[in-house]
Amino acid sequence: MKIGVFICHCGSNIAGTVDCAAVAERASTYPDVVYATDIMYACAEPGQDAIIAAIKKHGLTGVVVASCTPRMHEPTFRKAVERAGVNRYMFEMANIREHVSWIGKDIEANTNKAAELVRMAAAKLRLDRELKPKSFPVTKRLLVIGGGVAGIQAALDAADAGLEVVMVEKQPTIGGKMAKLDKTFPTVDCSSCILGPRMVDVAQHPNITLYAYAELEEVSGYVGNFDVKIRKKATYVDWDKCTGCGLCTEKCPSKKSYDRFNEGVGPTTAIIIPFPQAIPKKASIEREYCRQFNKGKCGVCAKVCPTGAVNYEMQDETVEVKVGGIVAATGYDLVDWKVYSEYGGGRYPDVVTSLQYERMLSASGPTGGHVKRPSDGTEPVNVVFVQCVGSRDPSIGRPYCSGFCCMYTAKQAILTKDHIPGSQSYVFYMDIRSPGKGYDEFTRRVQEEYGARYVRGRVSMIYPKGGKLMVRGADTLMGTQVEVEADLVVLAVGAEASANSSALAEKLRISYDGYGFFMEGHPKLKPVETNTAGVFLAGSCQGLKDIPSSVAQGSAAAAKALGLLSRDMLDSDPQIASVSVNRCVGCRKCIEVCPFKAIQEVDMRGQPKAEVIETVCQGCGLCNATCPQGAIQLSHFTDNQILAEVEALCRF
Amino acid sequence: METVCLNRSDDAFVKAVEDESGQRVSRCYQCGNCTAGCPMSFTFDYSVSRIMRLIQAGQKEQVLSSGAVWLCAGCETCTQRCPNEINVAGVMDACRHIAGRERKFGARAVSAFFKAFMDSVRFNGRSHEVGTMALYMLYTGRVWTDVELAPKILPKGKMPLLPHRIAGRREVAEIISRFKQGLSDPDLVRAGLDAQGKSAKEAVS
Amino acid sequence: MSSINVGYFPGCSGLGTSMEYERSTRAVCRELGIGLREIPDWNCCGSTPAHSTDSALSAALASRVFAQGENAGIGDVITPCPSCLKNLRVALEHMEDPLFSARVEALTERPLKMQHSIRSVLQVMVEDVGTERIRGRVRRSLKGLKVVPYYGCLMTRPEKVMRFDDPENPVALDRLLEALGAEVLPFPLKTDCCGGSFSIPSRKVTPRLAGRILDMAGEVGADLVVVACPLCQMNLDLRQGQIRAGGIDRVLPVPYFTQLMARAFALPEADAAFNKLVEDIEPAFACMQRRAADIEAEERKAAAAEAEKARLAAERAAKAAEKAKDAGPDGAGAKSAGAKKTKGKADAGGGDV
Amino acid sequence: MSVLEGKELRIVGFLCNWCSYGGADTAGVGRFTQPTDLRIVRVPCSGRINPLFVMKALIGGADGVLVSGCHPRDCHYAEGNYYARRRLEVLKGLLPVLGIDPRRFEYTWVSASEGQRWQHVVSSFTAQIHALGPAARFTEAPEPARLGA
Repeated sequence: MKIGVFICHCGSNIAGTVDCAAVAERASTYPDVVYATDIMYACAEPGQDAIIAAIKKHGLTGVVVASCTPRMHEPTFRKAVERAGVNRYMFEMANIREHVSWIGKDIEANTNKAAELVRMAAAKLRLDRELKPKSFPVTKRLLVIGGGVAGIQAALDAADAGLEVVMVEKQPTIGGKMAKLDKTFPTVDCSSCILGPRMVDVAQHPNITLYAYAELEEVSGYVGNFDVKIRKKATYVDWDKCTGCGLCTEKCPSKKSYDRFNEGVGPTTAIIIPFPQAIPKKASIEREYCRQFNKGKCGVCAKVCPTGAVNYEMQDETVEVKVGGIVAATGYDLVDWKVYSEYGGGRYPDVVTSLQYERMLSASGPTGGHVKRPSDGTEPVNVVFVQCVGSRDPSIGRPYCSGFCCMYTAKQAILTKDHIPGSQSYVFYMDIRSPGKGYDEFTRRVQEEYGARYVRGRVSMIYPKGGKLMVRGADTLMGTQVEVEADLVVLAVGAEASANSSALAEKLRISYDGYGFFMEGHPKLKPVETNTAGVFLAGSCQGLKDIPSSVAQGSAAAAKALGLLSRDMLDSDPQIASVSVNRCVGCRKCIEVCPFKAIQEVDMRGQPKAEVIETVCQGCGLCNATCPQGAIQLSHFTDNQILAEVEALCRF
Repeated sequence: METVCLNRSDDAFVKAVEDESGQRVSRCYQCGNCTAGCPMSFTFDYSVSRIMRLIQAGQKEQVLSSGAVWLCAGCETCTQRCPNEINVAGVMDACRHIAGRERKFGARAVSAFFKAFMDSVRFNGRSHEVGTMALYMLYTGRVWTDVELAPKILPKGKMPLLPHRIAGRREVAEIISRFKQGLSDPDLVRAGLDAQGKSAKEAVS
Repeated sequence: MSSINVGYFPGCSGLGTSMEYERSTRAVCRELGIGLREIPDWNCCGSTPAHSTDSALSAALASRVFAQGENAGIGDVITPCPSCLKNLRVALEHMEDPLFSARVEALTERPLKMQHSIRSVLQVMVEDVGTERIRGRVRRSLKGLKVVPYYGCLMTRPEKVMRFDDPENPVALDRLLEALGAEVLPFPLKTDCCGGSFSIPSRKVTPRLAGRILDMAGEVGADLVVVACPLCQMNLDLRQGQIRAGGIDRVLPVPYFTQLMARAFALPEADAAFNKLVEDIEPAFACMQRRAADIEAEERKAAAAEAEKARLAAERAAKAAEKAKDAGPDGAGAKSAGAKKTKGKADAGGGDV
Repeated sequence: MSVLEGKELRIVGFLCNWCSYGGADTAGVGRFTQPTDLRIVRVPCSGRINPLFVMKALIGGADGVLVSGCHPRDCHYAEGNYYARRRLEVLKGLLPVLGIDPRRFEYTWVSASEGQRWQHVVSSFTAQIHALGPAARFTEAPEPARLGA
C-alpha cells in the first residue's frame, strides 16, 4: 500500500500550537507512507486539488488527512479521493484540531500527540479494504411530529411537493403556541388570521394525514424505512361522527375544568373543543374533570350529541405507519415560573404569565378580548411587565436567553395601550434583544409613540397591598431602587424544551443538550439535520426561536426531507458487519443482540450460519464485540484495525 | 462626576474581594435585583449593584470609602435572589473586612457601634446591652441615643445594668487579641500548615 | 418520640431584652418533653459586628461555644435566636474547609473533635415535635386570634446555609400557629428585613423598615405580629413609639411564638411572660375571646342547620324508598344506599360540634 | 520518543462516534483546556468495544484506559451502551485478577453537547492515572492474535 499523509494547518487553528511540518516529517517514517506533507487548508479547493495531484503523482492507494474532526469533513475528503480514483473508504482522518490544537497550548506535547494520532490513522488505513455501497428502496412518506407553526410549514411544503405526510400532534388541535397568540410582532397582525388558513390547509390537504391527540409510541428502522407506532389517545368522542357542533360543550355540567388552551384564564368544561378555529374541530373529553368518569354518572354529552358520537368506552388505539423520513417539531413549554416565590409563586391572581395575557387580549379568548384583573374583573390602569422571568437565570438552571420575550413584551405593551388608552405600561428589562428585521424599530415605537416606560433592572419582589400589587425593582441606569403600584403584573415567562423532549429524542435516537433541546448536525452548516440520517428538526425543539425563524426552519426541514425522499433508492453505508462463514458456529448470539434485526440465520449445507442483511445493518458493531469466534467483523472497524491502532500507540 | 480611568483598575483589589468572599464578581451581569430588594438601599451612597460594578472595575477607593458597605444589614435578600448565585451579602461583608483592615470607615456610627459591641464581648465574654450603649455613646458622642426608650424598657426589668460575665471571658478576650495580632492571617496559617505537612511527611519516611 | 435531649444556646439577648423569649422557650420545651442542656459558660457568638470584622474571628467565637459544648458532651445544639443560628451555622459550614478551620484554631487554640449541629427552636418544634403533637397539647385554644407570622430575614436565609422551609414564603410558623388555634392571615412581608442592629446607629432605619412591616400587618387585619427573633421583636415592639412618630397609628403587640405556645398550653403566666412586652397584649386577647364566642355561635348555628338538612334528606329518602318498594327490589336497594350515605355525613358533622 | 518523558503517561480512550467523540469535539470547539496524555480511538458505538481491546491496551503498555459512550437510553443505536456497560463492569472486576489496578480503567458517559463534562472527565482521569504513576511493564507483550481469537 502507498499511503499519502496530509497535515492541515487550518490557518493558525492547528499550526498555532502544532508544528505541522514536524508532524509530516515524522509521518513520512511510518510503514507504507510514501508521501507526507503539510498543507494550509486541506478542505479548501487548492487543498483538495493538492491531495488529488499527489495521489496521481505518487500513485497513492490510501490517504490520511490530519485536520479537524471527521464528524466535520470526512465526507468532503472521501469525495476528493474518489475523484482521484481511490476508493472513498481507503481514507482515514486524524483529529488534530478539536482533540489537540484547541485544547492545549504546549507545542511540544501537541506536536507529539498529533504525530501519534497520525500513526494510529495510518496503521488503521493499512488494514482498510475497498467498500462499495448497496442501494435500497425508500418509503416516500414523511412523518412530522408536532403541529405548531414549524410542523405545519414543514408538512405543507412537503405535501405541496407531492410527498405523503403523516402529522402527529399531542394536543386535540394543531396550531401550537402560535394559535394562542393574539397578535404577532413586529407587524401586530392577527395571529389566527395568518395561521388559521394554514391550519385549514393541513386539514384539507389530500397528501396529509393528521393524527391529533396522538403521540409517538415507538420508532424502529432506519433512514428511508422507519417503522413508526402512533398511539391515538382516547378522546371518548368518535371523531368520524363528531361534527364539531359544540352542543356537548354547552351542556356539560362540569364547568370548572382547567382550560389548557386558555392557560387557565377562566374555567372550561370537561368536554371541549379547544377554540373556535381548532383543527380538527372535534370534541374530546378531559377525563380528569369528567363526571361520568369521576362519579360514574352524568352522561349529558352522550344524551345531547345529535350524532351519537360520545363513547365512554373508547380505548387508546395504536396505528402503525412506515415512513422514509421524520421531522421533529415539538416546540417548547413555558418555564415553571412558580418557583419564584418572591413573585407570589401563583398566590396572587393579578400576577399573570405572558401567555395568559395573550389569551386575555384575544377577541376569541375567555374575556372576549377585554383586559380585566382576574381578582375583581376591573380594568387595570398601571400594567407592569417583568422580563426574563425564567430566562438568563443560572440559579434555576436556565441561563440562556429565551430570545422572543423582549419582542412579545413590546407588542403586549402596545396592545395594552390599544385596549386601554388610559393605561400606563412599565417594562422591567435587563437588555432589549431585538436583532431582526424591523424589530429594534418596534421596541423604539413602544417607548416613543406608546409611552411605555422601560426600566432597566430586575424586579426583586411583588406583593399585594391595598388591592394593588407593589412591584419592588431597580433602575440600574439611575442607580436606585424603584417601586411601582400596579394593577396587573405580566411576567414574561421564559421557555424551555417541551416536557418529555428527552424521551422523544431517545425514541428517535437523536442527541439532545443539557436543557433537552435537540442537537442539530452542525451548529452552522447542518441546522435542521441531526446525526441520525433521515431525522430532521424544525422550530423551537432545536433551540428557542420566533415565528419567522420557526417557519424558515420548517421549510428547510421539508427541503432536506424532500431531497432525501425524492430518490427512489438510497445508498447504504457499507461500513457494516460481515460474517466469515468458516468461523461462524451458528450460536445465534449476534442475532440476539442486534438492535436492528439485521442478522438472520441461514442454512449452509446443513449448518446454521449467521447472515447480515446489508441494507438493514447500521454498523454499530455490537455483534462484532459479542461474537465468541470473531467470525462477524464490522468493516472498517475490524478487531484487527482497532488493535492495530492500540498497537500503534502502545508499542512506542 | 470624576472620569474613571478604566486602565487604572486595581486588579489586586478585585482578587482580594474574591478571595475574602469566595465569590466571582465577574458573574454579576448588573441586573439590579440586589438593589431592587435591598432594605437598606435608601441609606446607601452607592446602591449594591453599583458597588458590585465598582468592584468589577477595580475602583478600590470608591468601594472602601463608601458608606454602603458599612450600612449593609446582612439580611441576605440580595444573596437569596441573585440570579447568578453570587453571595452578594458575603461580598459586602468582605468589603467591610478589607475596609476595616485599611481603617476606612465610611459610616462612622456603624463602625463605632460594632466596636462598642465587640469591646463589650471582649470585657465580659458576652454582649451586654447597657454596656454596649454606654460605649457607643462614648465613641460617638451621641449621648442621647435612644434615651426616650429607657422609661419603656427599664421598668420591664429587661435591661440589667450589670453585665453577665462568664468565667472564660479571658479566653474570649484572647481570641480577639490573637485576631488583632494577625494570627489568623490566611498566608501565615497556610505556611504553618505546609510546614506541618512537610514534617509529617518526613516523619513517615 | 417521647423525649428529646439537646444542647441549648440561649444567646446574649436572652439574659436581657428577650428574656420573655427565653422563659417561654424553656417552659414550652419542658412541657413538650424537650430536655435543654445549656452549654456551660457559653460566650457571645459575635453577631453582626464579628462577621463584619472577619469571618475567622466570627467563627472562632462560635467555635468556642461548640468547644464548651464538647466539654459537656454536647454535639447537637438548638438556639432561639436566628442571628446566633446563622453565625454558628455559617461557622460550621466554613470550618469544613481545612485552611479556614486552621485559621480558626489559630485563634481559639481549641480544635473541635465532635460532630456539631445547630438548629433553631422553631425548627425543632416543627420538625421533631410536629404540629400534630403541639395541637394535642393545646388547653386554651387561640381561636379567634388573628395573627401574622413574621419570620425575619435570617430564619430561612441564606437558603443554602439555613436549609429550612421556603426562603421567600416560609410556612412553618404559620402551621404552628394554626395548630394553636389562631387564624393565620396571609402576610406578604414575612421575610422582609426590619433593620436589625442598625436601629441604634441609624435612626431612620427602623421607622421605615419595621414601620412597613407593622403597617402591612395592620392592613391585613392582624391583632398582633408573631416573631421568632429577638432583634426583630425589639425593633417592632420597643421601637413602636418611634415608628408611630413617623405616622403609623396602630398599636400592635409583638409576642414571640413561644409565648403564644405557653398561653395555648395553659402554662403559668410567669412562663408566658407577656408582662415583659412593651405593647400590651391583653386587649388583643380580649378581642380574641369576643371573636371566639361569635365564631362558636356561628358554628353551632351552622351545625344545627346541617343536621336539619340531613334529617329532611333522610326523610325524603325513606319516603322514596317506600314508594320504590312497590316498584321493584333493584331501585329500592340503590335509593336506600344513597340515603345511608347522606346520614353518615350528618353524623360526622355532628361530631365536629 | 514514546511518551513525552516525565510529562505524559500513556492513556488510551475508546469513544463512541455519536456521543462522546462529539463531546470531545464540543470541548475542543469550546477551547476547554485538557491534559495532553489521552489518545482517542473512535468506534461507532461503545457496544463495539470488546473488553479485550482494553486488556490489550493495558497489557501492551497503556497506563490507563478510558471508555466513554452515550448516556443510558441515549444510544444512537438504541441499546449498544447497555451491552458495553455490562461487559466493561465485568472487565473491571476481572482486572485485579490480572494484577492490574482497576483504577487504571474507567467507564463513563458523555453526550455530544457536554464539552465541559468531557473536560472534567479527561482532567480527573488523567490526574487519577498520574497519581497511580506509570504501570508496570509486562516483560513480553502477548500477541494480539492470541488475545483476539
